[in-house]
Amino acid sequence: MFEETVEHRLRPIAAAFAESDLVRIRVADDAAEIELRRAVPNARAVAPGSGGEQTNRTYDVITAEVVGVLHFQRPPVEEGYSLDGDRELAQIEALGIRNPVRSRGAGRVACIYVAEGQPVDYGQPLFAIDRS
Amino acid sequence: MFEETVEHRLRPIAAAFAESDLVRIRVADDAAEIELRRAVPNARAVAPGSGGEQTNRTYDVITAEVVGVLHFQRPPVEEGYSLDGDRELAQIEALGIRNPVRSRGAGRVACIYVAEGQPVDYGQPLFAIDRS
Amino acid sequence: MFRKILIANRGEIALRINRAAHELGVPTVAIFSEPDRTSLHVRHADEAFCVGPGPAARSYLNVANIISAALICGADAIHPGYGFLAENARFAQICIDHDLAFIGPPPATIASMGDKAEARRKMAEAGVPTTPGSEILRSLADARAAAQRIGYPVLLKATAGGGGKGMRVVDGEDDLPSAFATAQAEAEANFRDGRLYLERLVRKPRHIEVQVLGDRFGTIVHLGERDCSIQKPSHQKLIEEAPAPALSEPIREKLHATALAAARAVGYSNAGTLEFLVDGSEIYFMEMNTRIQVEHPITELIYGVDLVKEQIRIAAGEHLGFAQDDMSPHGYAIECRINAEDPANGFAPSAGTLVDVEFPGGPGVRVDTHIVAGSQIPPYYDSLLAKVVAVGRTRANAIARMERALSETRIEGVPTTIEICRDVLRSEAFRAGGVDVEFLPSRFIAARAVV
Amino acid sequence: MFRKILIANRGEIALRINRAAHELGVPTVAIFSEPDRTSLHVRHADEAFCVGPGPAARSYLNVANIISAALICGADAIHPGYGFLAENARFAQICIDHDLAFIGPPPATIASMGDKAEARRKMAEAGVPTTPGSEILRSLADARAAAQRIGYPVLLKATAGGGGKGMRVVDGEDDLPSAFATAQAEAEANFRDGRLYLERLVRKPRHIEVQVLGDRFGTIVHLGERDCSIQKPSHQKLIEEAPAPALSEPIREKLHATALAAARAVGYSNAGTLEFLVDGSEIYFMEMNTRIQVEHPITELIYGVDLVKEQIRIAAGEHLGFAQDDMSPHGYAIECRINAEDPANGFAPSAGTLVDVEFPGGPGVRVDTHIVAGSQIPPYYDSLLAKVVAVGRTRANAIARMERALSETRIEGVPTTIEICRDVLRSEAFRAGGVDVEFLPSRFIAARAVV
Repeated sequence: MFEETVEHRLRPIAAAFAESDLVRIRVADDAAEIELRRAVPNARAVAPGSGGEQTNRTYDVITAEVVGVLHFQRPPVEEGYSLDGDRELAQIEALGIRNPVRSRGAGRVACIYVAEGQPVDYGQPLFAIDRS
Repeated sequence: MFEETVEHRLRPIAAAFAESDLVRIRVADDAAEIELRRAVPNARAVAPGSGGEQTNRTYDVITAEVVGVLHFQRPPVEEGYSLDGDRELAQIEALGIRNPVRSRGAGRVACIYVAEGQPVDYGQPLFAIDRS
Repeated sequence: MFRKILIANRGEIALRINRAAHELGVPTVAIFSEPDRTSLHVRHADEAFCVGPGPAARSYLNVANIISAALICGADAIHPGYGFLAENARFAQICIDHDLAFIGPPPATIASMGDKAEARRKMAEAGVPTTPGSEILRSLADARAAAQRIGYPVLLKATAGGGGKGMRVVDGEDDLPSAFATAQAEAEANFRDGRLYLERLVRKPRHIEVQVLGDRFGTIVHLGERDCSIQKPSHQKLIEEAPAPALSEPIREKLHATALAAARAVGYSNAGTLEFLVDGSEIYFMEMNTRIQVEHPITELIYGVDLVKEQIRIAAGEHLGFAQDDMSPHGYAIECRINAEDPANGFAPSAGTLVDVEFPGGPGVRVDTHIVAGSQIPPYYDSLLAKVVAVGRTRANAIARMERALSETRIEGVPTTIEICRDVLRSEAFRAGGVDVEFLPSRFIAARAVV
Repeated sequence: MFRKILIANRGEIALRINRAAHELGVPTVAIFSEPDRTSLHVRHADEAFCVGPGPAARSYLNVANIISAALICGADAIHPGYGFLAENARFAQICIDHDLAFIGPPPATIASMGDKAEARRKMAEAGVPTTPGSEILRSLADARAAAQRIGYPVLLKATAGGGGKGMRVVDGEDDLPSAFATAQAEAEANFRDGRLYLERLVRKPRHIEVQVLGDRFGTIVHLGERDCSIQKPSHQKLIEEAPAPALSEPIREKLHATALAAARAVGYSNAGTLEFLVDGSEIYFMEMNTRIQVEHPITELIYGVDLVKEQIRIAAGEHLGFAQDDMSPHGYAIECRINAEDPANGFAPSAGTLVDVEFPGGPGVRVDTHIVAGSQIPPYYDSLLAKVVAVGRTRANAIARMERALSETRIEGVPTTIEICRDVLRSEAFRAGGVDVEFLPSRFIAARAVV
C-alpha cells in the first residue's frame, strides 16, 4: 500500500518539485501523508524541462492561487484522463466566489493531490499534469 | 617581523597543538599574540610521535599544572639550549609556594612561550621541547 | 472566550499574540507568506495557512485569503497585531461582516482616528489640547491664510497620512506654494487622498504617549505613559521607556487625565495609545493609535498586566478585571528595538541570513523575537528583529541591566541597531533623562560630521 | 564596591553572578575546567582562568588554583554561587586570610549551620521549632534510648550530612542496629565524620523555605517563602513556586516570623534560606542554607529584588537599601528545572552534545541557562541545563504561562525533565496546590507501575 503510494503518487510530485520554486509540498490522502521540503527555494520556476530521473517525463504542478475549499468540475477529472487543451479542472471557493483552476494547456492528469471539499492554501499542489 | 614570529614561534606550537588534546593555545609576547583553537578536543594526548609536516620534528609541550606566576630558573634557559636530562626549567609561584616546572627528559628548548613574571593558568603551554 | 484566533500578522508580534492566546487556552491559526514558511510564528501556531507570495500586498494584506482562511479553519476572531491591517477600518468591518470578532476597537473608531484632521477636531471638541491648526485646506490661498493665523513655522500634513509621507515643514510664506504642491502630490500618490491641513510646528518636543484600555461596558483605564523620544531621523522610534523620566508630576497627571478624557470622548474600547508632543509644560495631542503598539512590553512590565490577553478578553466581551485604582507602576522599564538596519547608512534596512543569534537572559530581561540562528530575513517587511526589554527598581538599574543585556546580544549576518542603542544608553544626556526627538538625529548627524 | 569579582562556579549560576556584577559595573573573572573552556560563562566574563581538568575535585574545588587566580588578576572578592565551595567554611576563611571578600556569611556562621546537629540546637535555643530529636548519639544504646523517647518512625542523620547520604528511615527498634551501622559507615565515607543524630520522621510534609537577607549592620529582612515540595525521589527539587499555595495566613506569618527570629539569633548576614517541613499547622526547622539557592529567581520576580546584587552589596559593606515594610510580593512565580536527566530511568543524569536548543521568550518568562545549540554537557557536574521561570498576576496565570513557556522549549541531544514538568503542571493535584514531597515520587512510581 505504502509502496504503491510512493510509486504512483510521489514520483511525479518529486519530479515536479525538483523543477519548481516551491519550498514545501504536502500530499495527503487516506493512505499516506508525504511532505517534501527544500531548505533554500530553487531559483527555477515551474517550467517544462527535464523530467524525473527514472520516468523521463515532464510534469507541471498546478497549485492553488487562493485560500479556499476545493470543488472538482462536474464531471470530475480522474487520474490518467487526457486533456486536449486548457480545461477548467476545479474551482476554489472562497468567500462565496468560485475561482476556476485551469490545466493551463493539454496533457495527461498524472496525479490529483486533493479531495472534493478539501481546504487548500496558497501554493498548495492540486494537480500534476504530464506534458510529455 | 610578523613572518619571523610565525616561522620561529608558531611552527613548533602548531605541530604540538595538532598532537595534543588541548582545545586552545595562546602564545603572546611583545611582537605578536597568536591563538589556536580547536572546535573538538583531539583524542590524542601530548606524546612523542610524528612531527610537524615541514619540520619532521617531535615536540613536547610542557604546560602549567597550577595557576600562578612564572619565574625562570636561574640562570634562565634560552631557546636553542640543549638539555641532557630532566631539568627544572622554571617555577610557578602560587600562594607563596614555588611549584617546579621540569623538562621531563632531555631535548632542545625549541620555544619558550612565556615571559618572566607572567601569570599562567592550568594547561597553558610554557615550553616546547624538541625530542628528536 | 473565543474558539480559535487567527493571527493576521508575522514576526515577533505574531508570536506575542500566539503566546497570549495559548495562555488563555485558545488555539491559534497563523498565516504566512511563502518566504515565511519556516518562520517561528508558523511553528508556534496550532494551524497555519499560506496566504500568498512574499510581497505584503499579496499575502499579509490579502484580505480575501485571510478571511477565507479564518472561515475555513473555524476561527471566530482575528487579531491584526500592528502594521498591515491593524488600522484598516474596512478590514475590521469585513471581519465583523463574516462573524469574525476583530480584536480591536469598532471600525468607526478606527476610521475616525485614522483621519488625522477628524481626530484633531474630535479631540479639540473633547477639550483635549491640540497644536493650533487648521481644518482641511481647500486651496493654497486657504493654506496661506491659515499659516498667517497660526504663525510660522508650520507643518503641512496629509489627513490620511502616516510615516512622514505627505508631510512638509514650512518655515515661511515663500516656501508655502511648492510645499503645498509636493505634499498634496505625495498624499495623493500614497493614500489616494490629497487633502491637507496645517499645524503649528513644535520644535524639539518630547514624544510621550499614554496607554489606555477600555472594555465594551464603558470602563476605561490608563496604564501610564511611555517616553518614545529616542527616534531615528525618520521619526521612527528606537528606544522607549516607562515611566517618562524628568517629567513633573503635574504634567504626568495632565497626560493621564487628558488621555482618559480623550478615550472616553470617543467611547474607546480595547487597547489604544494617545500620542502627545510635550513641549515644556505644554502638551499637544498628536494622534491616537487604535491597536497594540510595538513598545507595549514596557507598560506590561511595570504594571504587571498582559495587554494582549486583555485585548482578547475585551474583544470576547469580558469586563476589565481591574479598576484604575488597582493599577500602579512598579519600577522602570526600557525597550531597545533591534532592527536589521545600518545606522551608518541612514538606517537602511537589510535582508539576509542570520548566521549567529544569541539573546540575553537572566533577571529583569525580556526578549520578544521571531529570529533564531539560520533565520532568513526577507526583504519585504519591517526590519524589526527583536525587542530587548529590561526592567529595574530604579531607572539607573534598568539602564545598567539594558547595557548588560545588549552586551550579551549577538546577531551576525546583517547590520543591526545594537551598537547605536548602546551608544545612546551610554550618553550623559540620555542618562540624565528627558531628551527630545531631535536628540538621536542631531547626535547622529553630529557624529557623522566629525568623521 | 569591589574592584573585581572572581566567580568560583560554572553553569547558569556563574552567568547569573556575572550579570549582577556587570550591572553593578564590577568586572568579573571566570574560572573554568578544561571541558568548560568554550562555555558561555567563560565568554561572558571579562577574564578567565583555567583551574584544572574536568573532575570537580581538580578544578572547581581546587582551592589553591582558585585563590591563586584571584590574587593574580587583582580580584578583591569571590562569589561561590551554590554547590562546589559555597558552604565550605574553610574556603571562606582562606578567602578572608588572603584579603579576598567572601560573598556570603562569615565562616563561623557557615560552619555552625553546616553542622546539622549544632544548627538544630542553636535553633531550638532561639525558640525555633524543630522536629523532636536527639543530640549526637554516642552509641547504639544511645540511639535506642533516644528513639524510644521520640517515637518511631525516626530518621537517623549524619550531622555533617547532606544530599541524603548517611540518612536512614528507621521504622522500628528491630531495624535500628543495622541502620545505625550503615548510616555511620556512609557518613564516615562521605564526610569523614561518622557522628549521627536522630529526628522524628515527619511523613508526607510540605517543603517550604523562607528567604532572608541581612546586612552587616544587623538589618535582617525576609523575602517571603518558596514552596519546594515537587521533589524527585532523591528529594532534589524539580519545581518551586512562590508564594506557597494553599497555605493559611497564620502559618505563612509563622514561617516568616520564625525565619526572621532564627536569622537574628545567629546574627546572619548576606542571603540565606531557612528550610522548613510543614505538616498541617506544624512547622519544623530543617536546615539553613548559607548561600544563594538555585530557586532564588522566583523570589526575585515577585519581590522585584536582585538577590545576587544584594549579596554583593552586603559583602561590600553596604547597608540594605530597604526595610521589611518596603517589601511586598506582587503576583505568583514558578520555576521548572530543566535537567539533563531521564525521568523514565530514575532521573539518571546524561552527558552529550546538544544539537538543538530553543528557549521561550515573551511576557512574564525568565530563562537562566548556560547552554546553546552545540553545547557539550560534560559528565562531571550537576545536570541542571536551564531554569525556566514564569510569573503571572495569579497562580493560574503563572501556571498557564509556564505551560506555554515549556511548550516553546526545545532541547535535543539529551533526555530532559521538560515533559515530566509539563505532566506535573497539568495534574489536578498540582493545580489545586499544596501537594507534599511524596507527590512526585508516588505519582512517578504509580505511573511506572501501570507500564
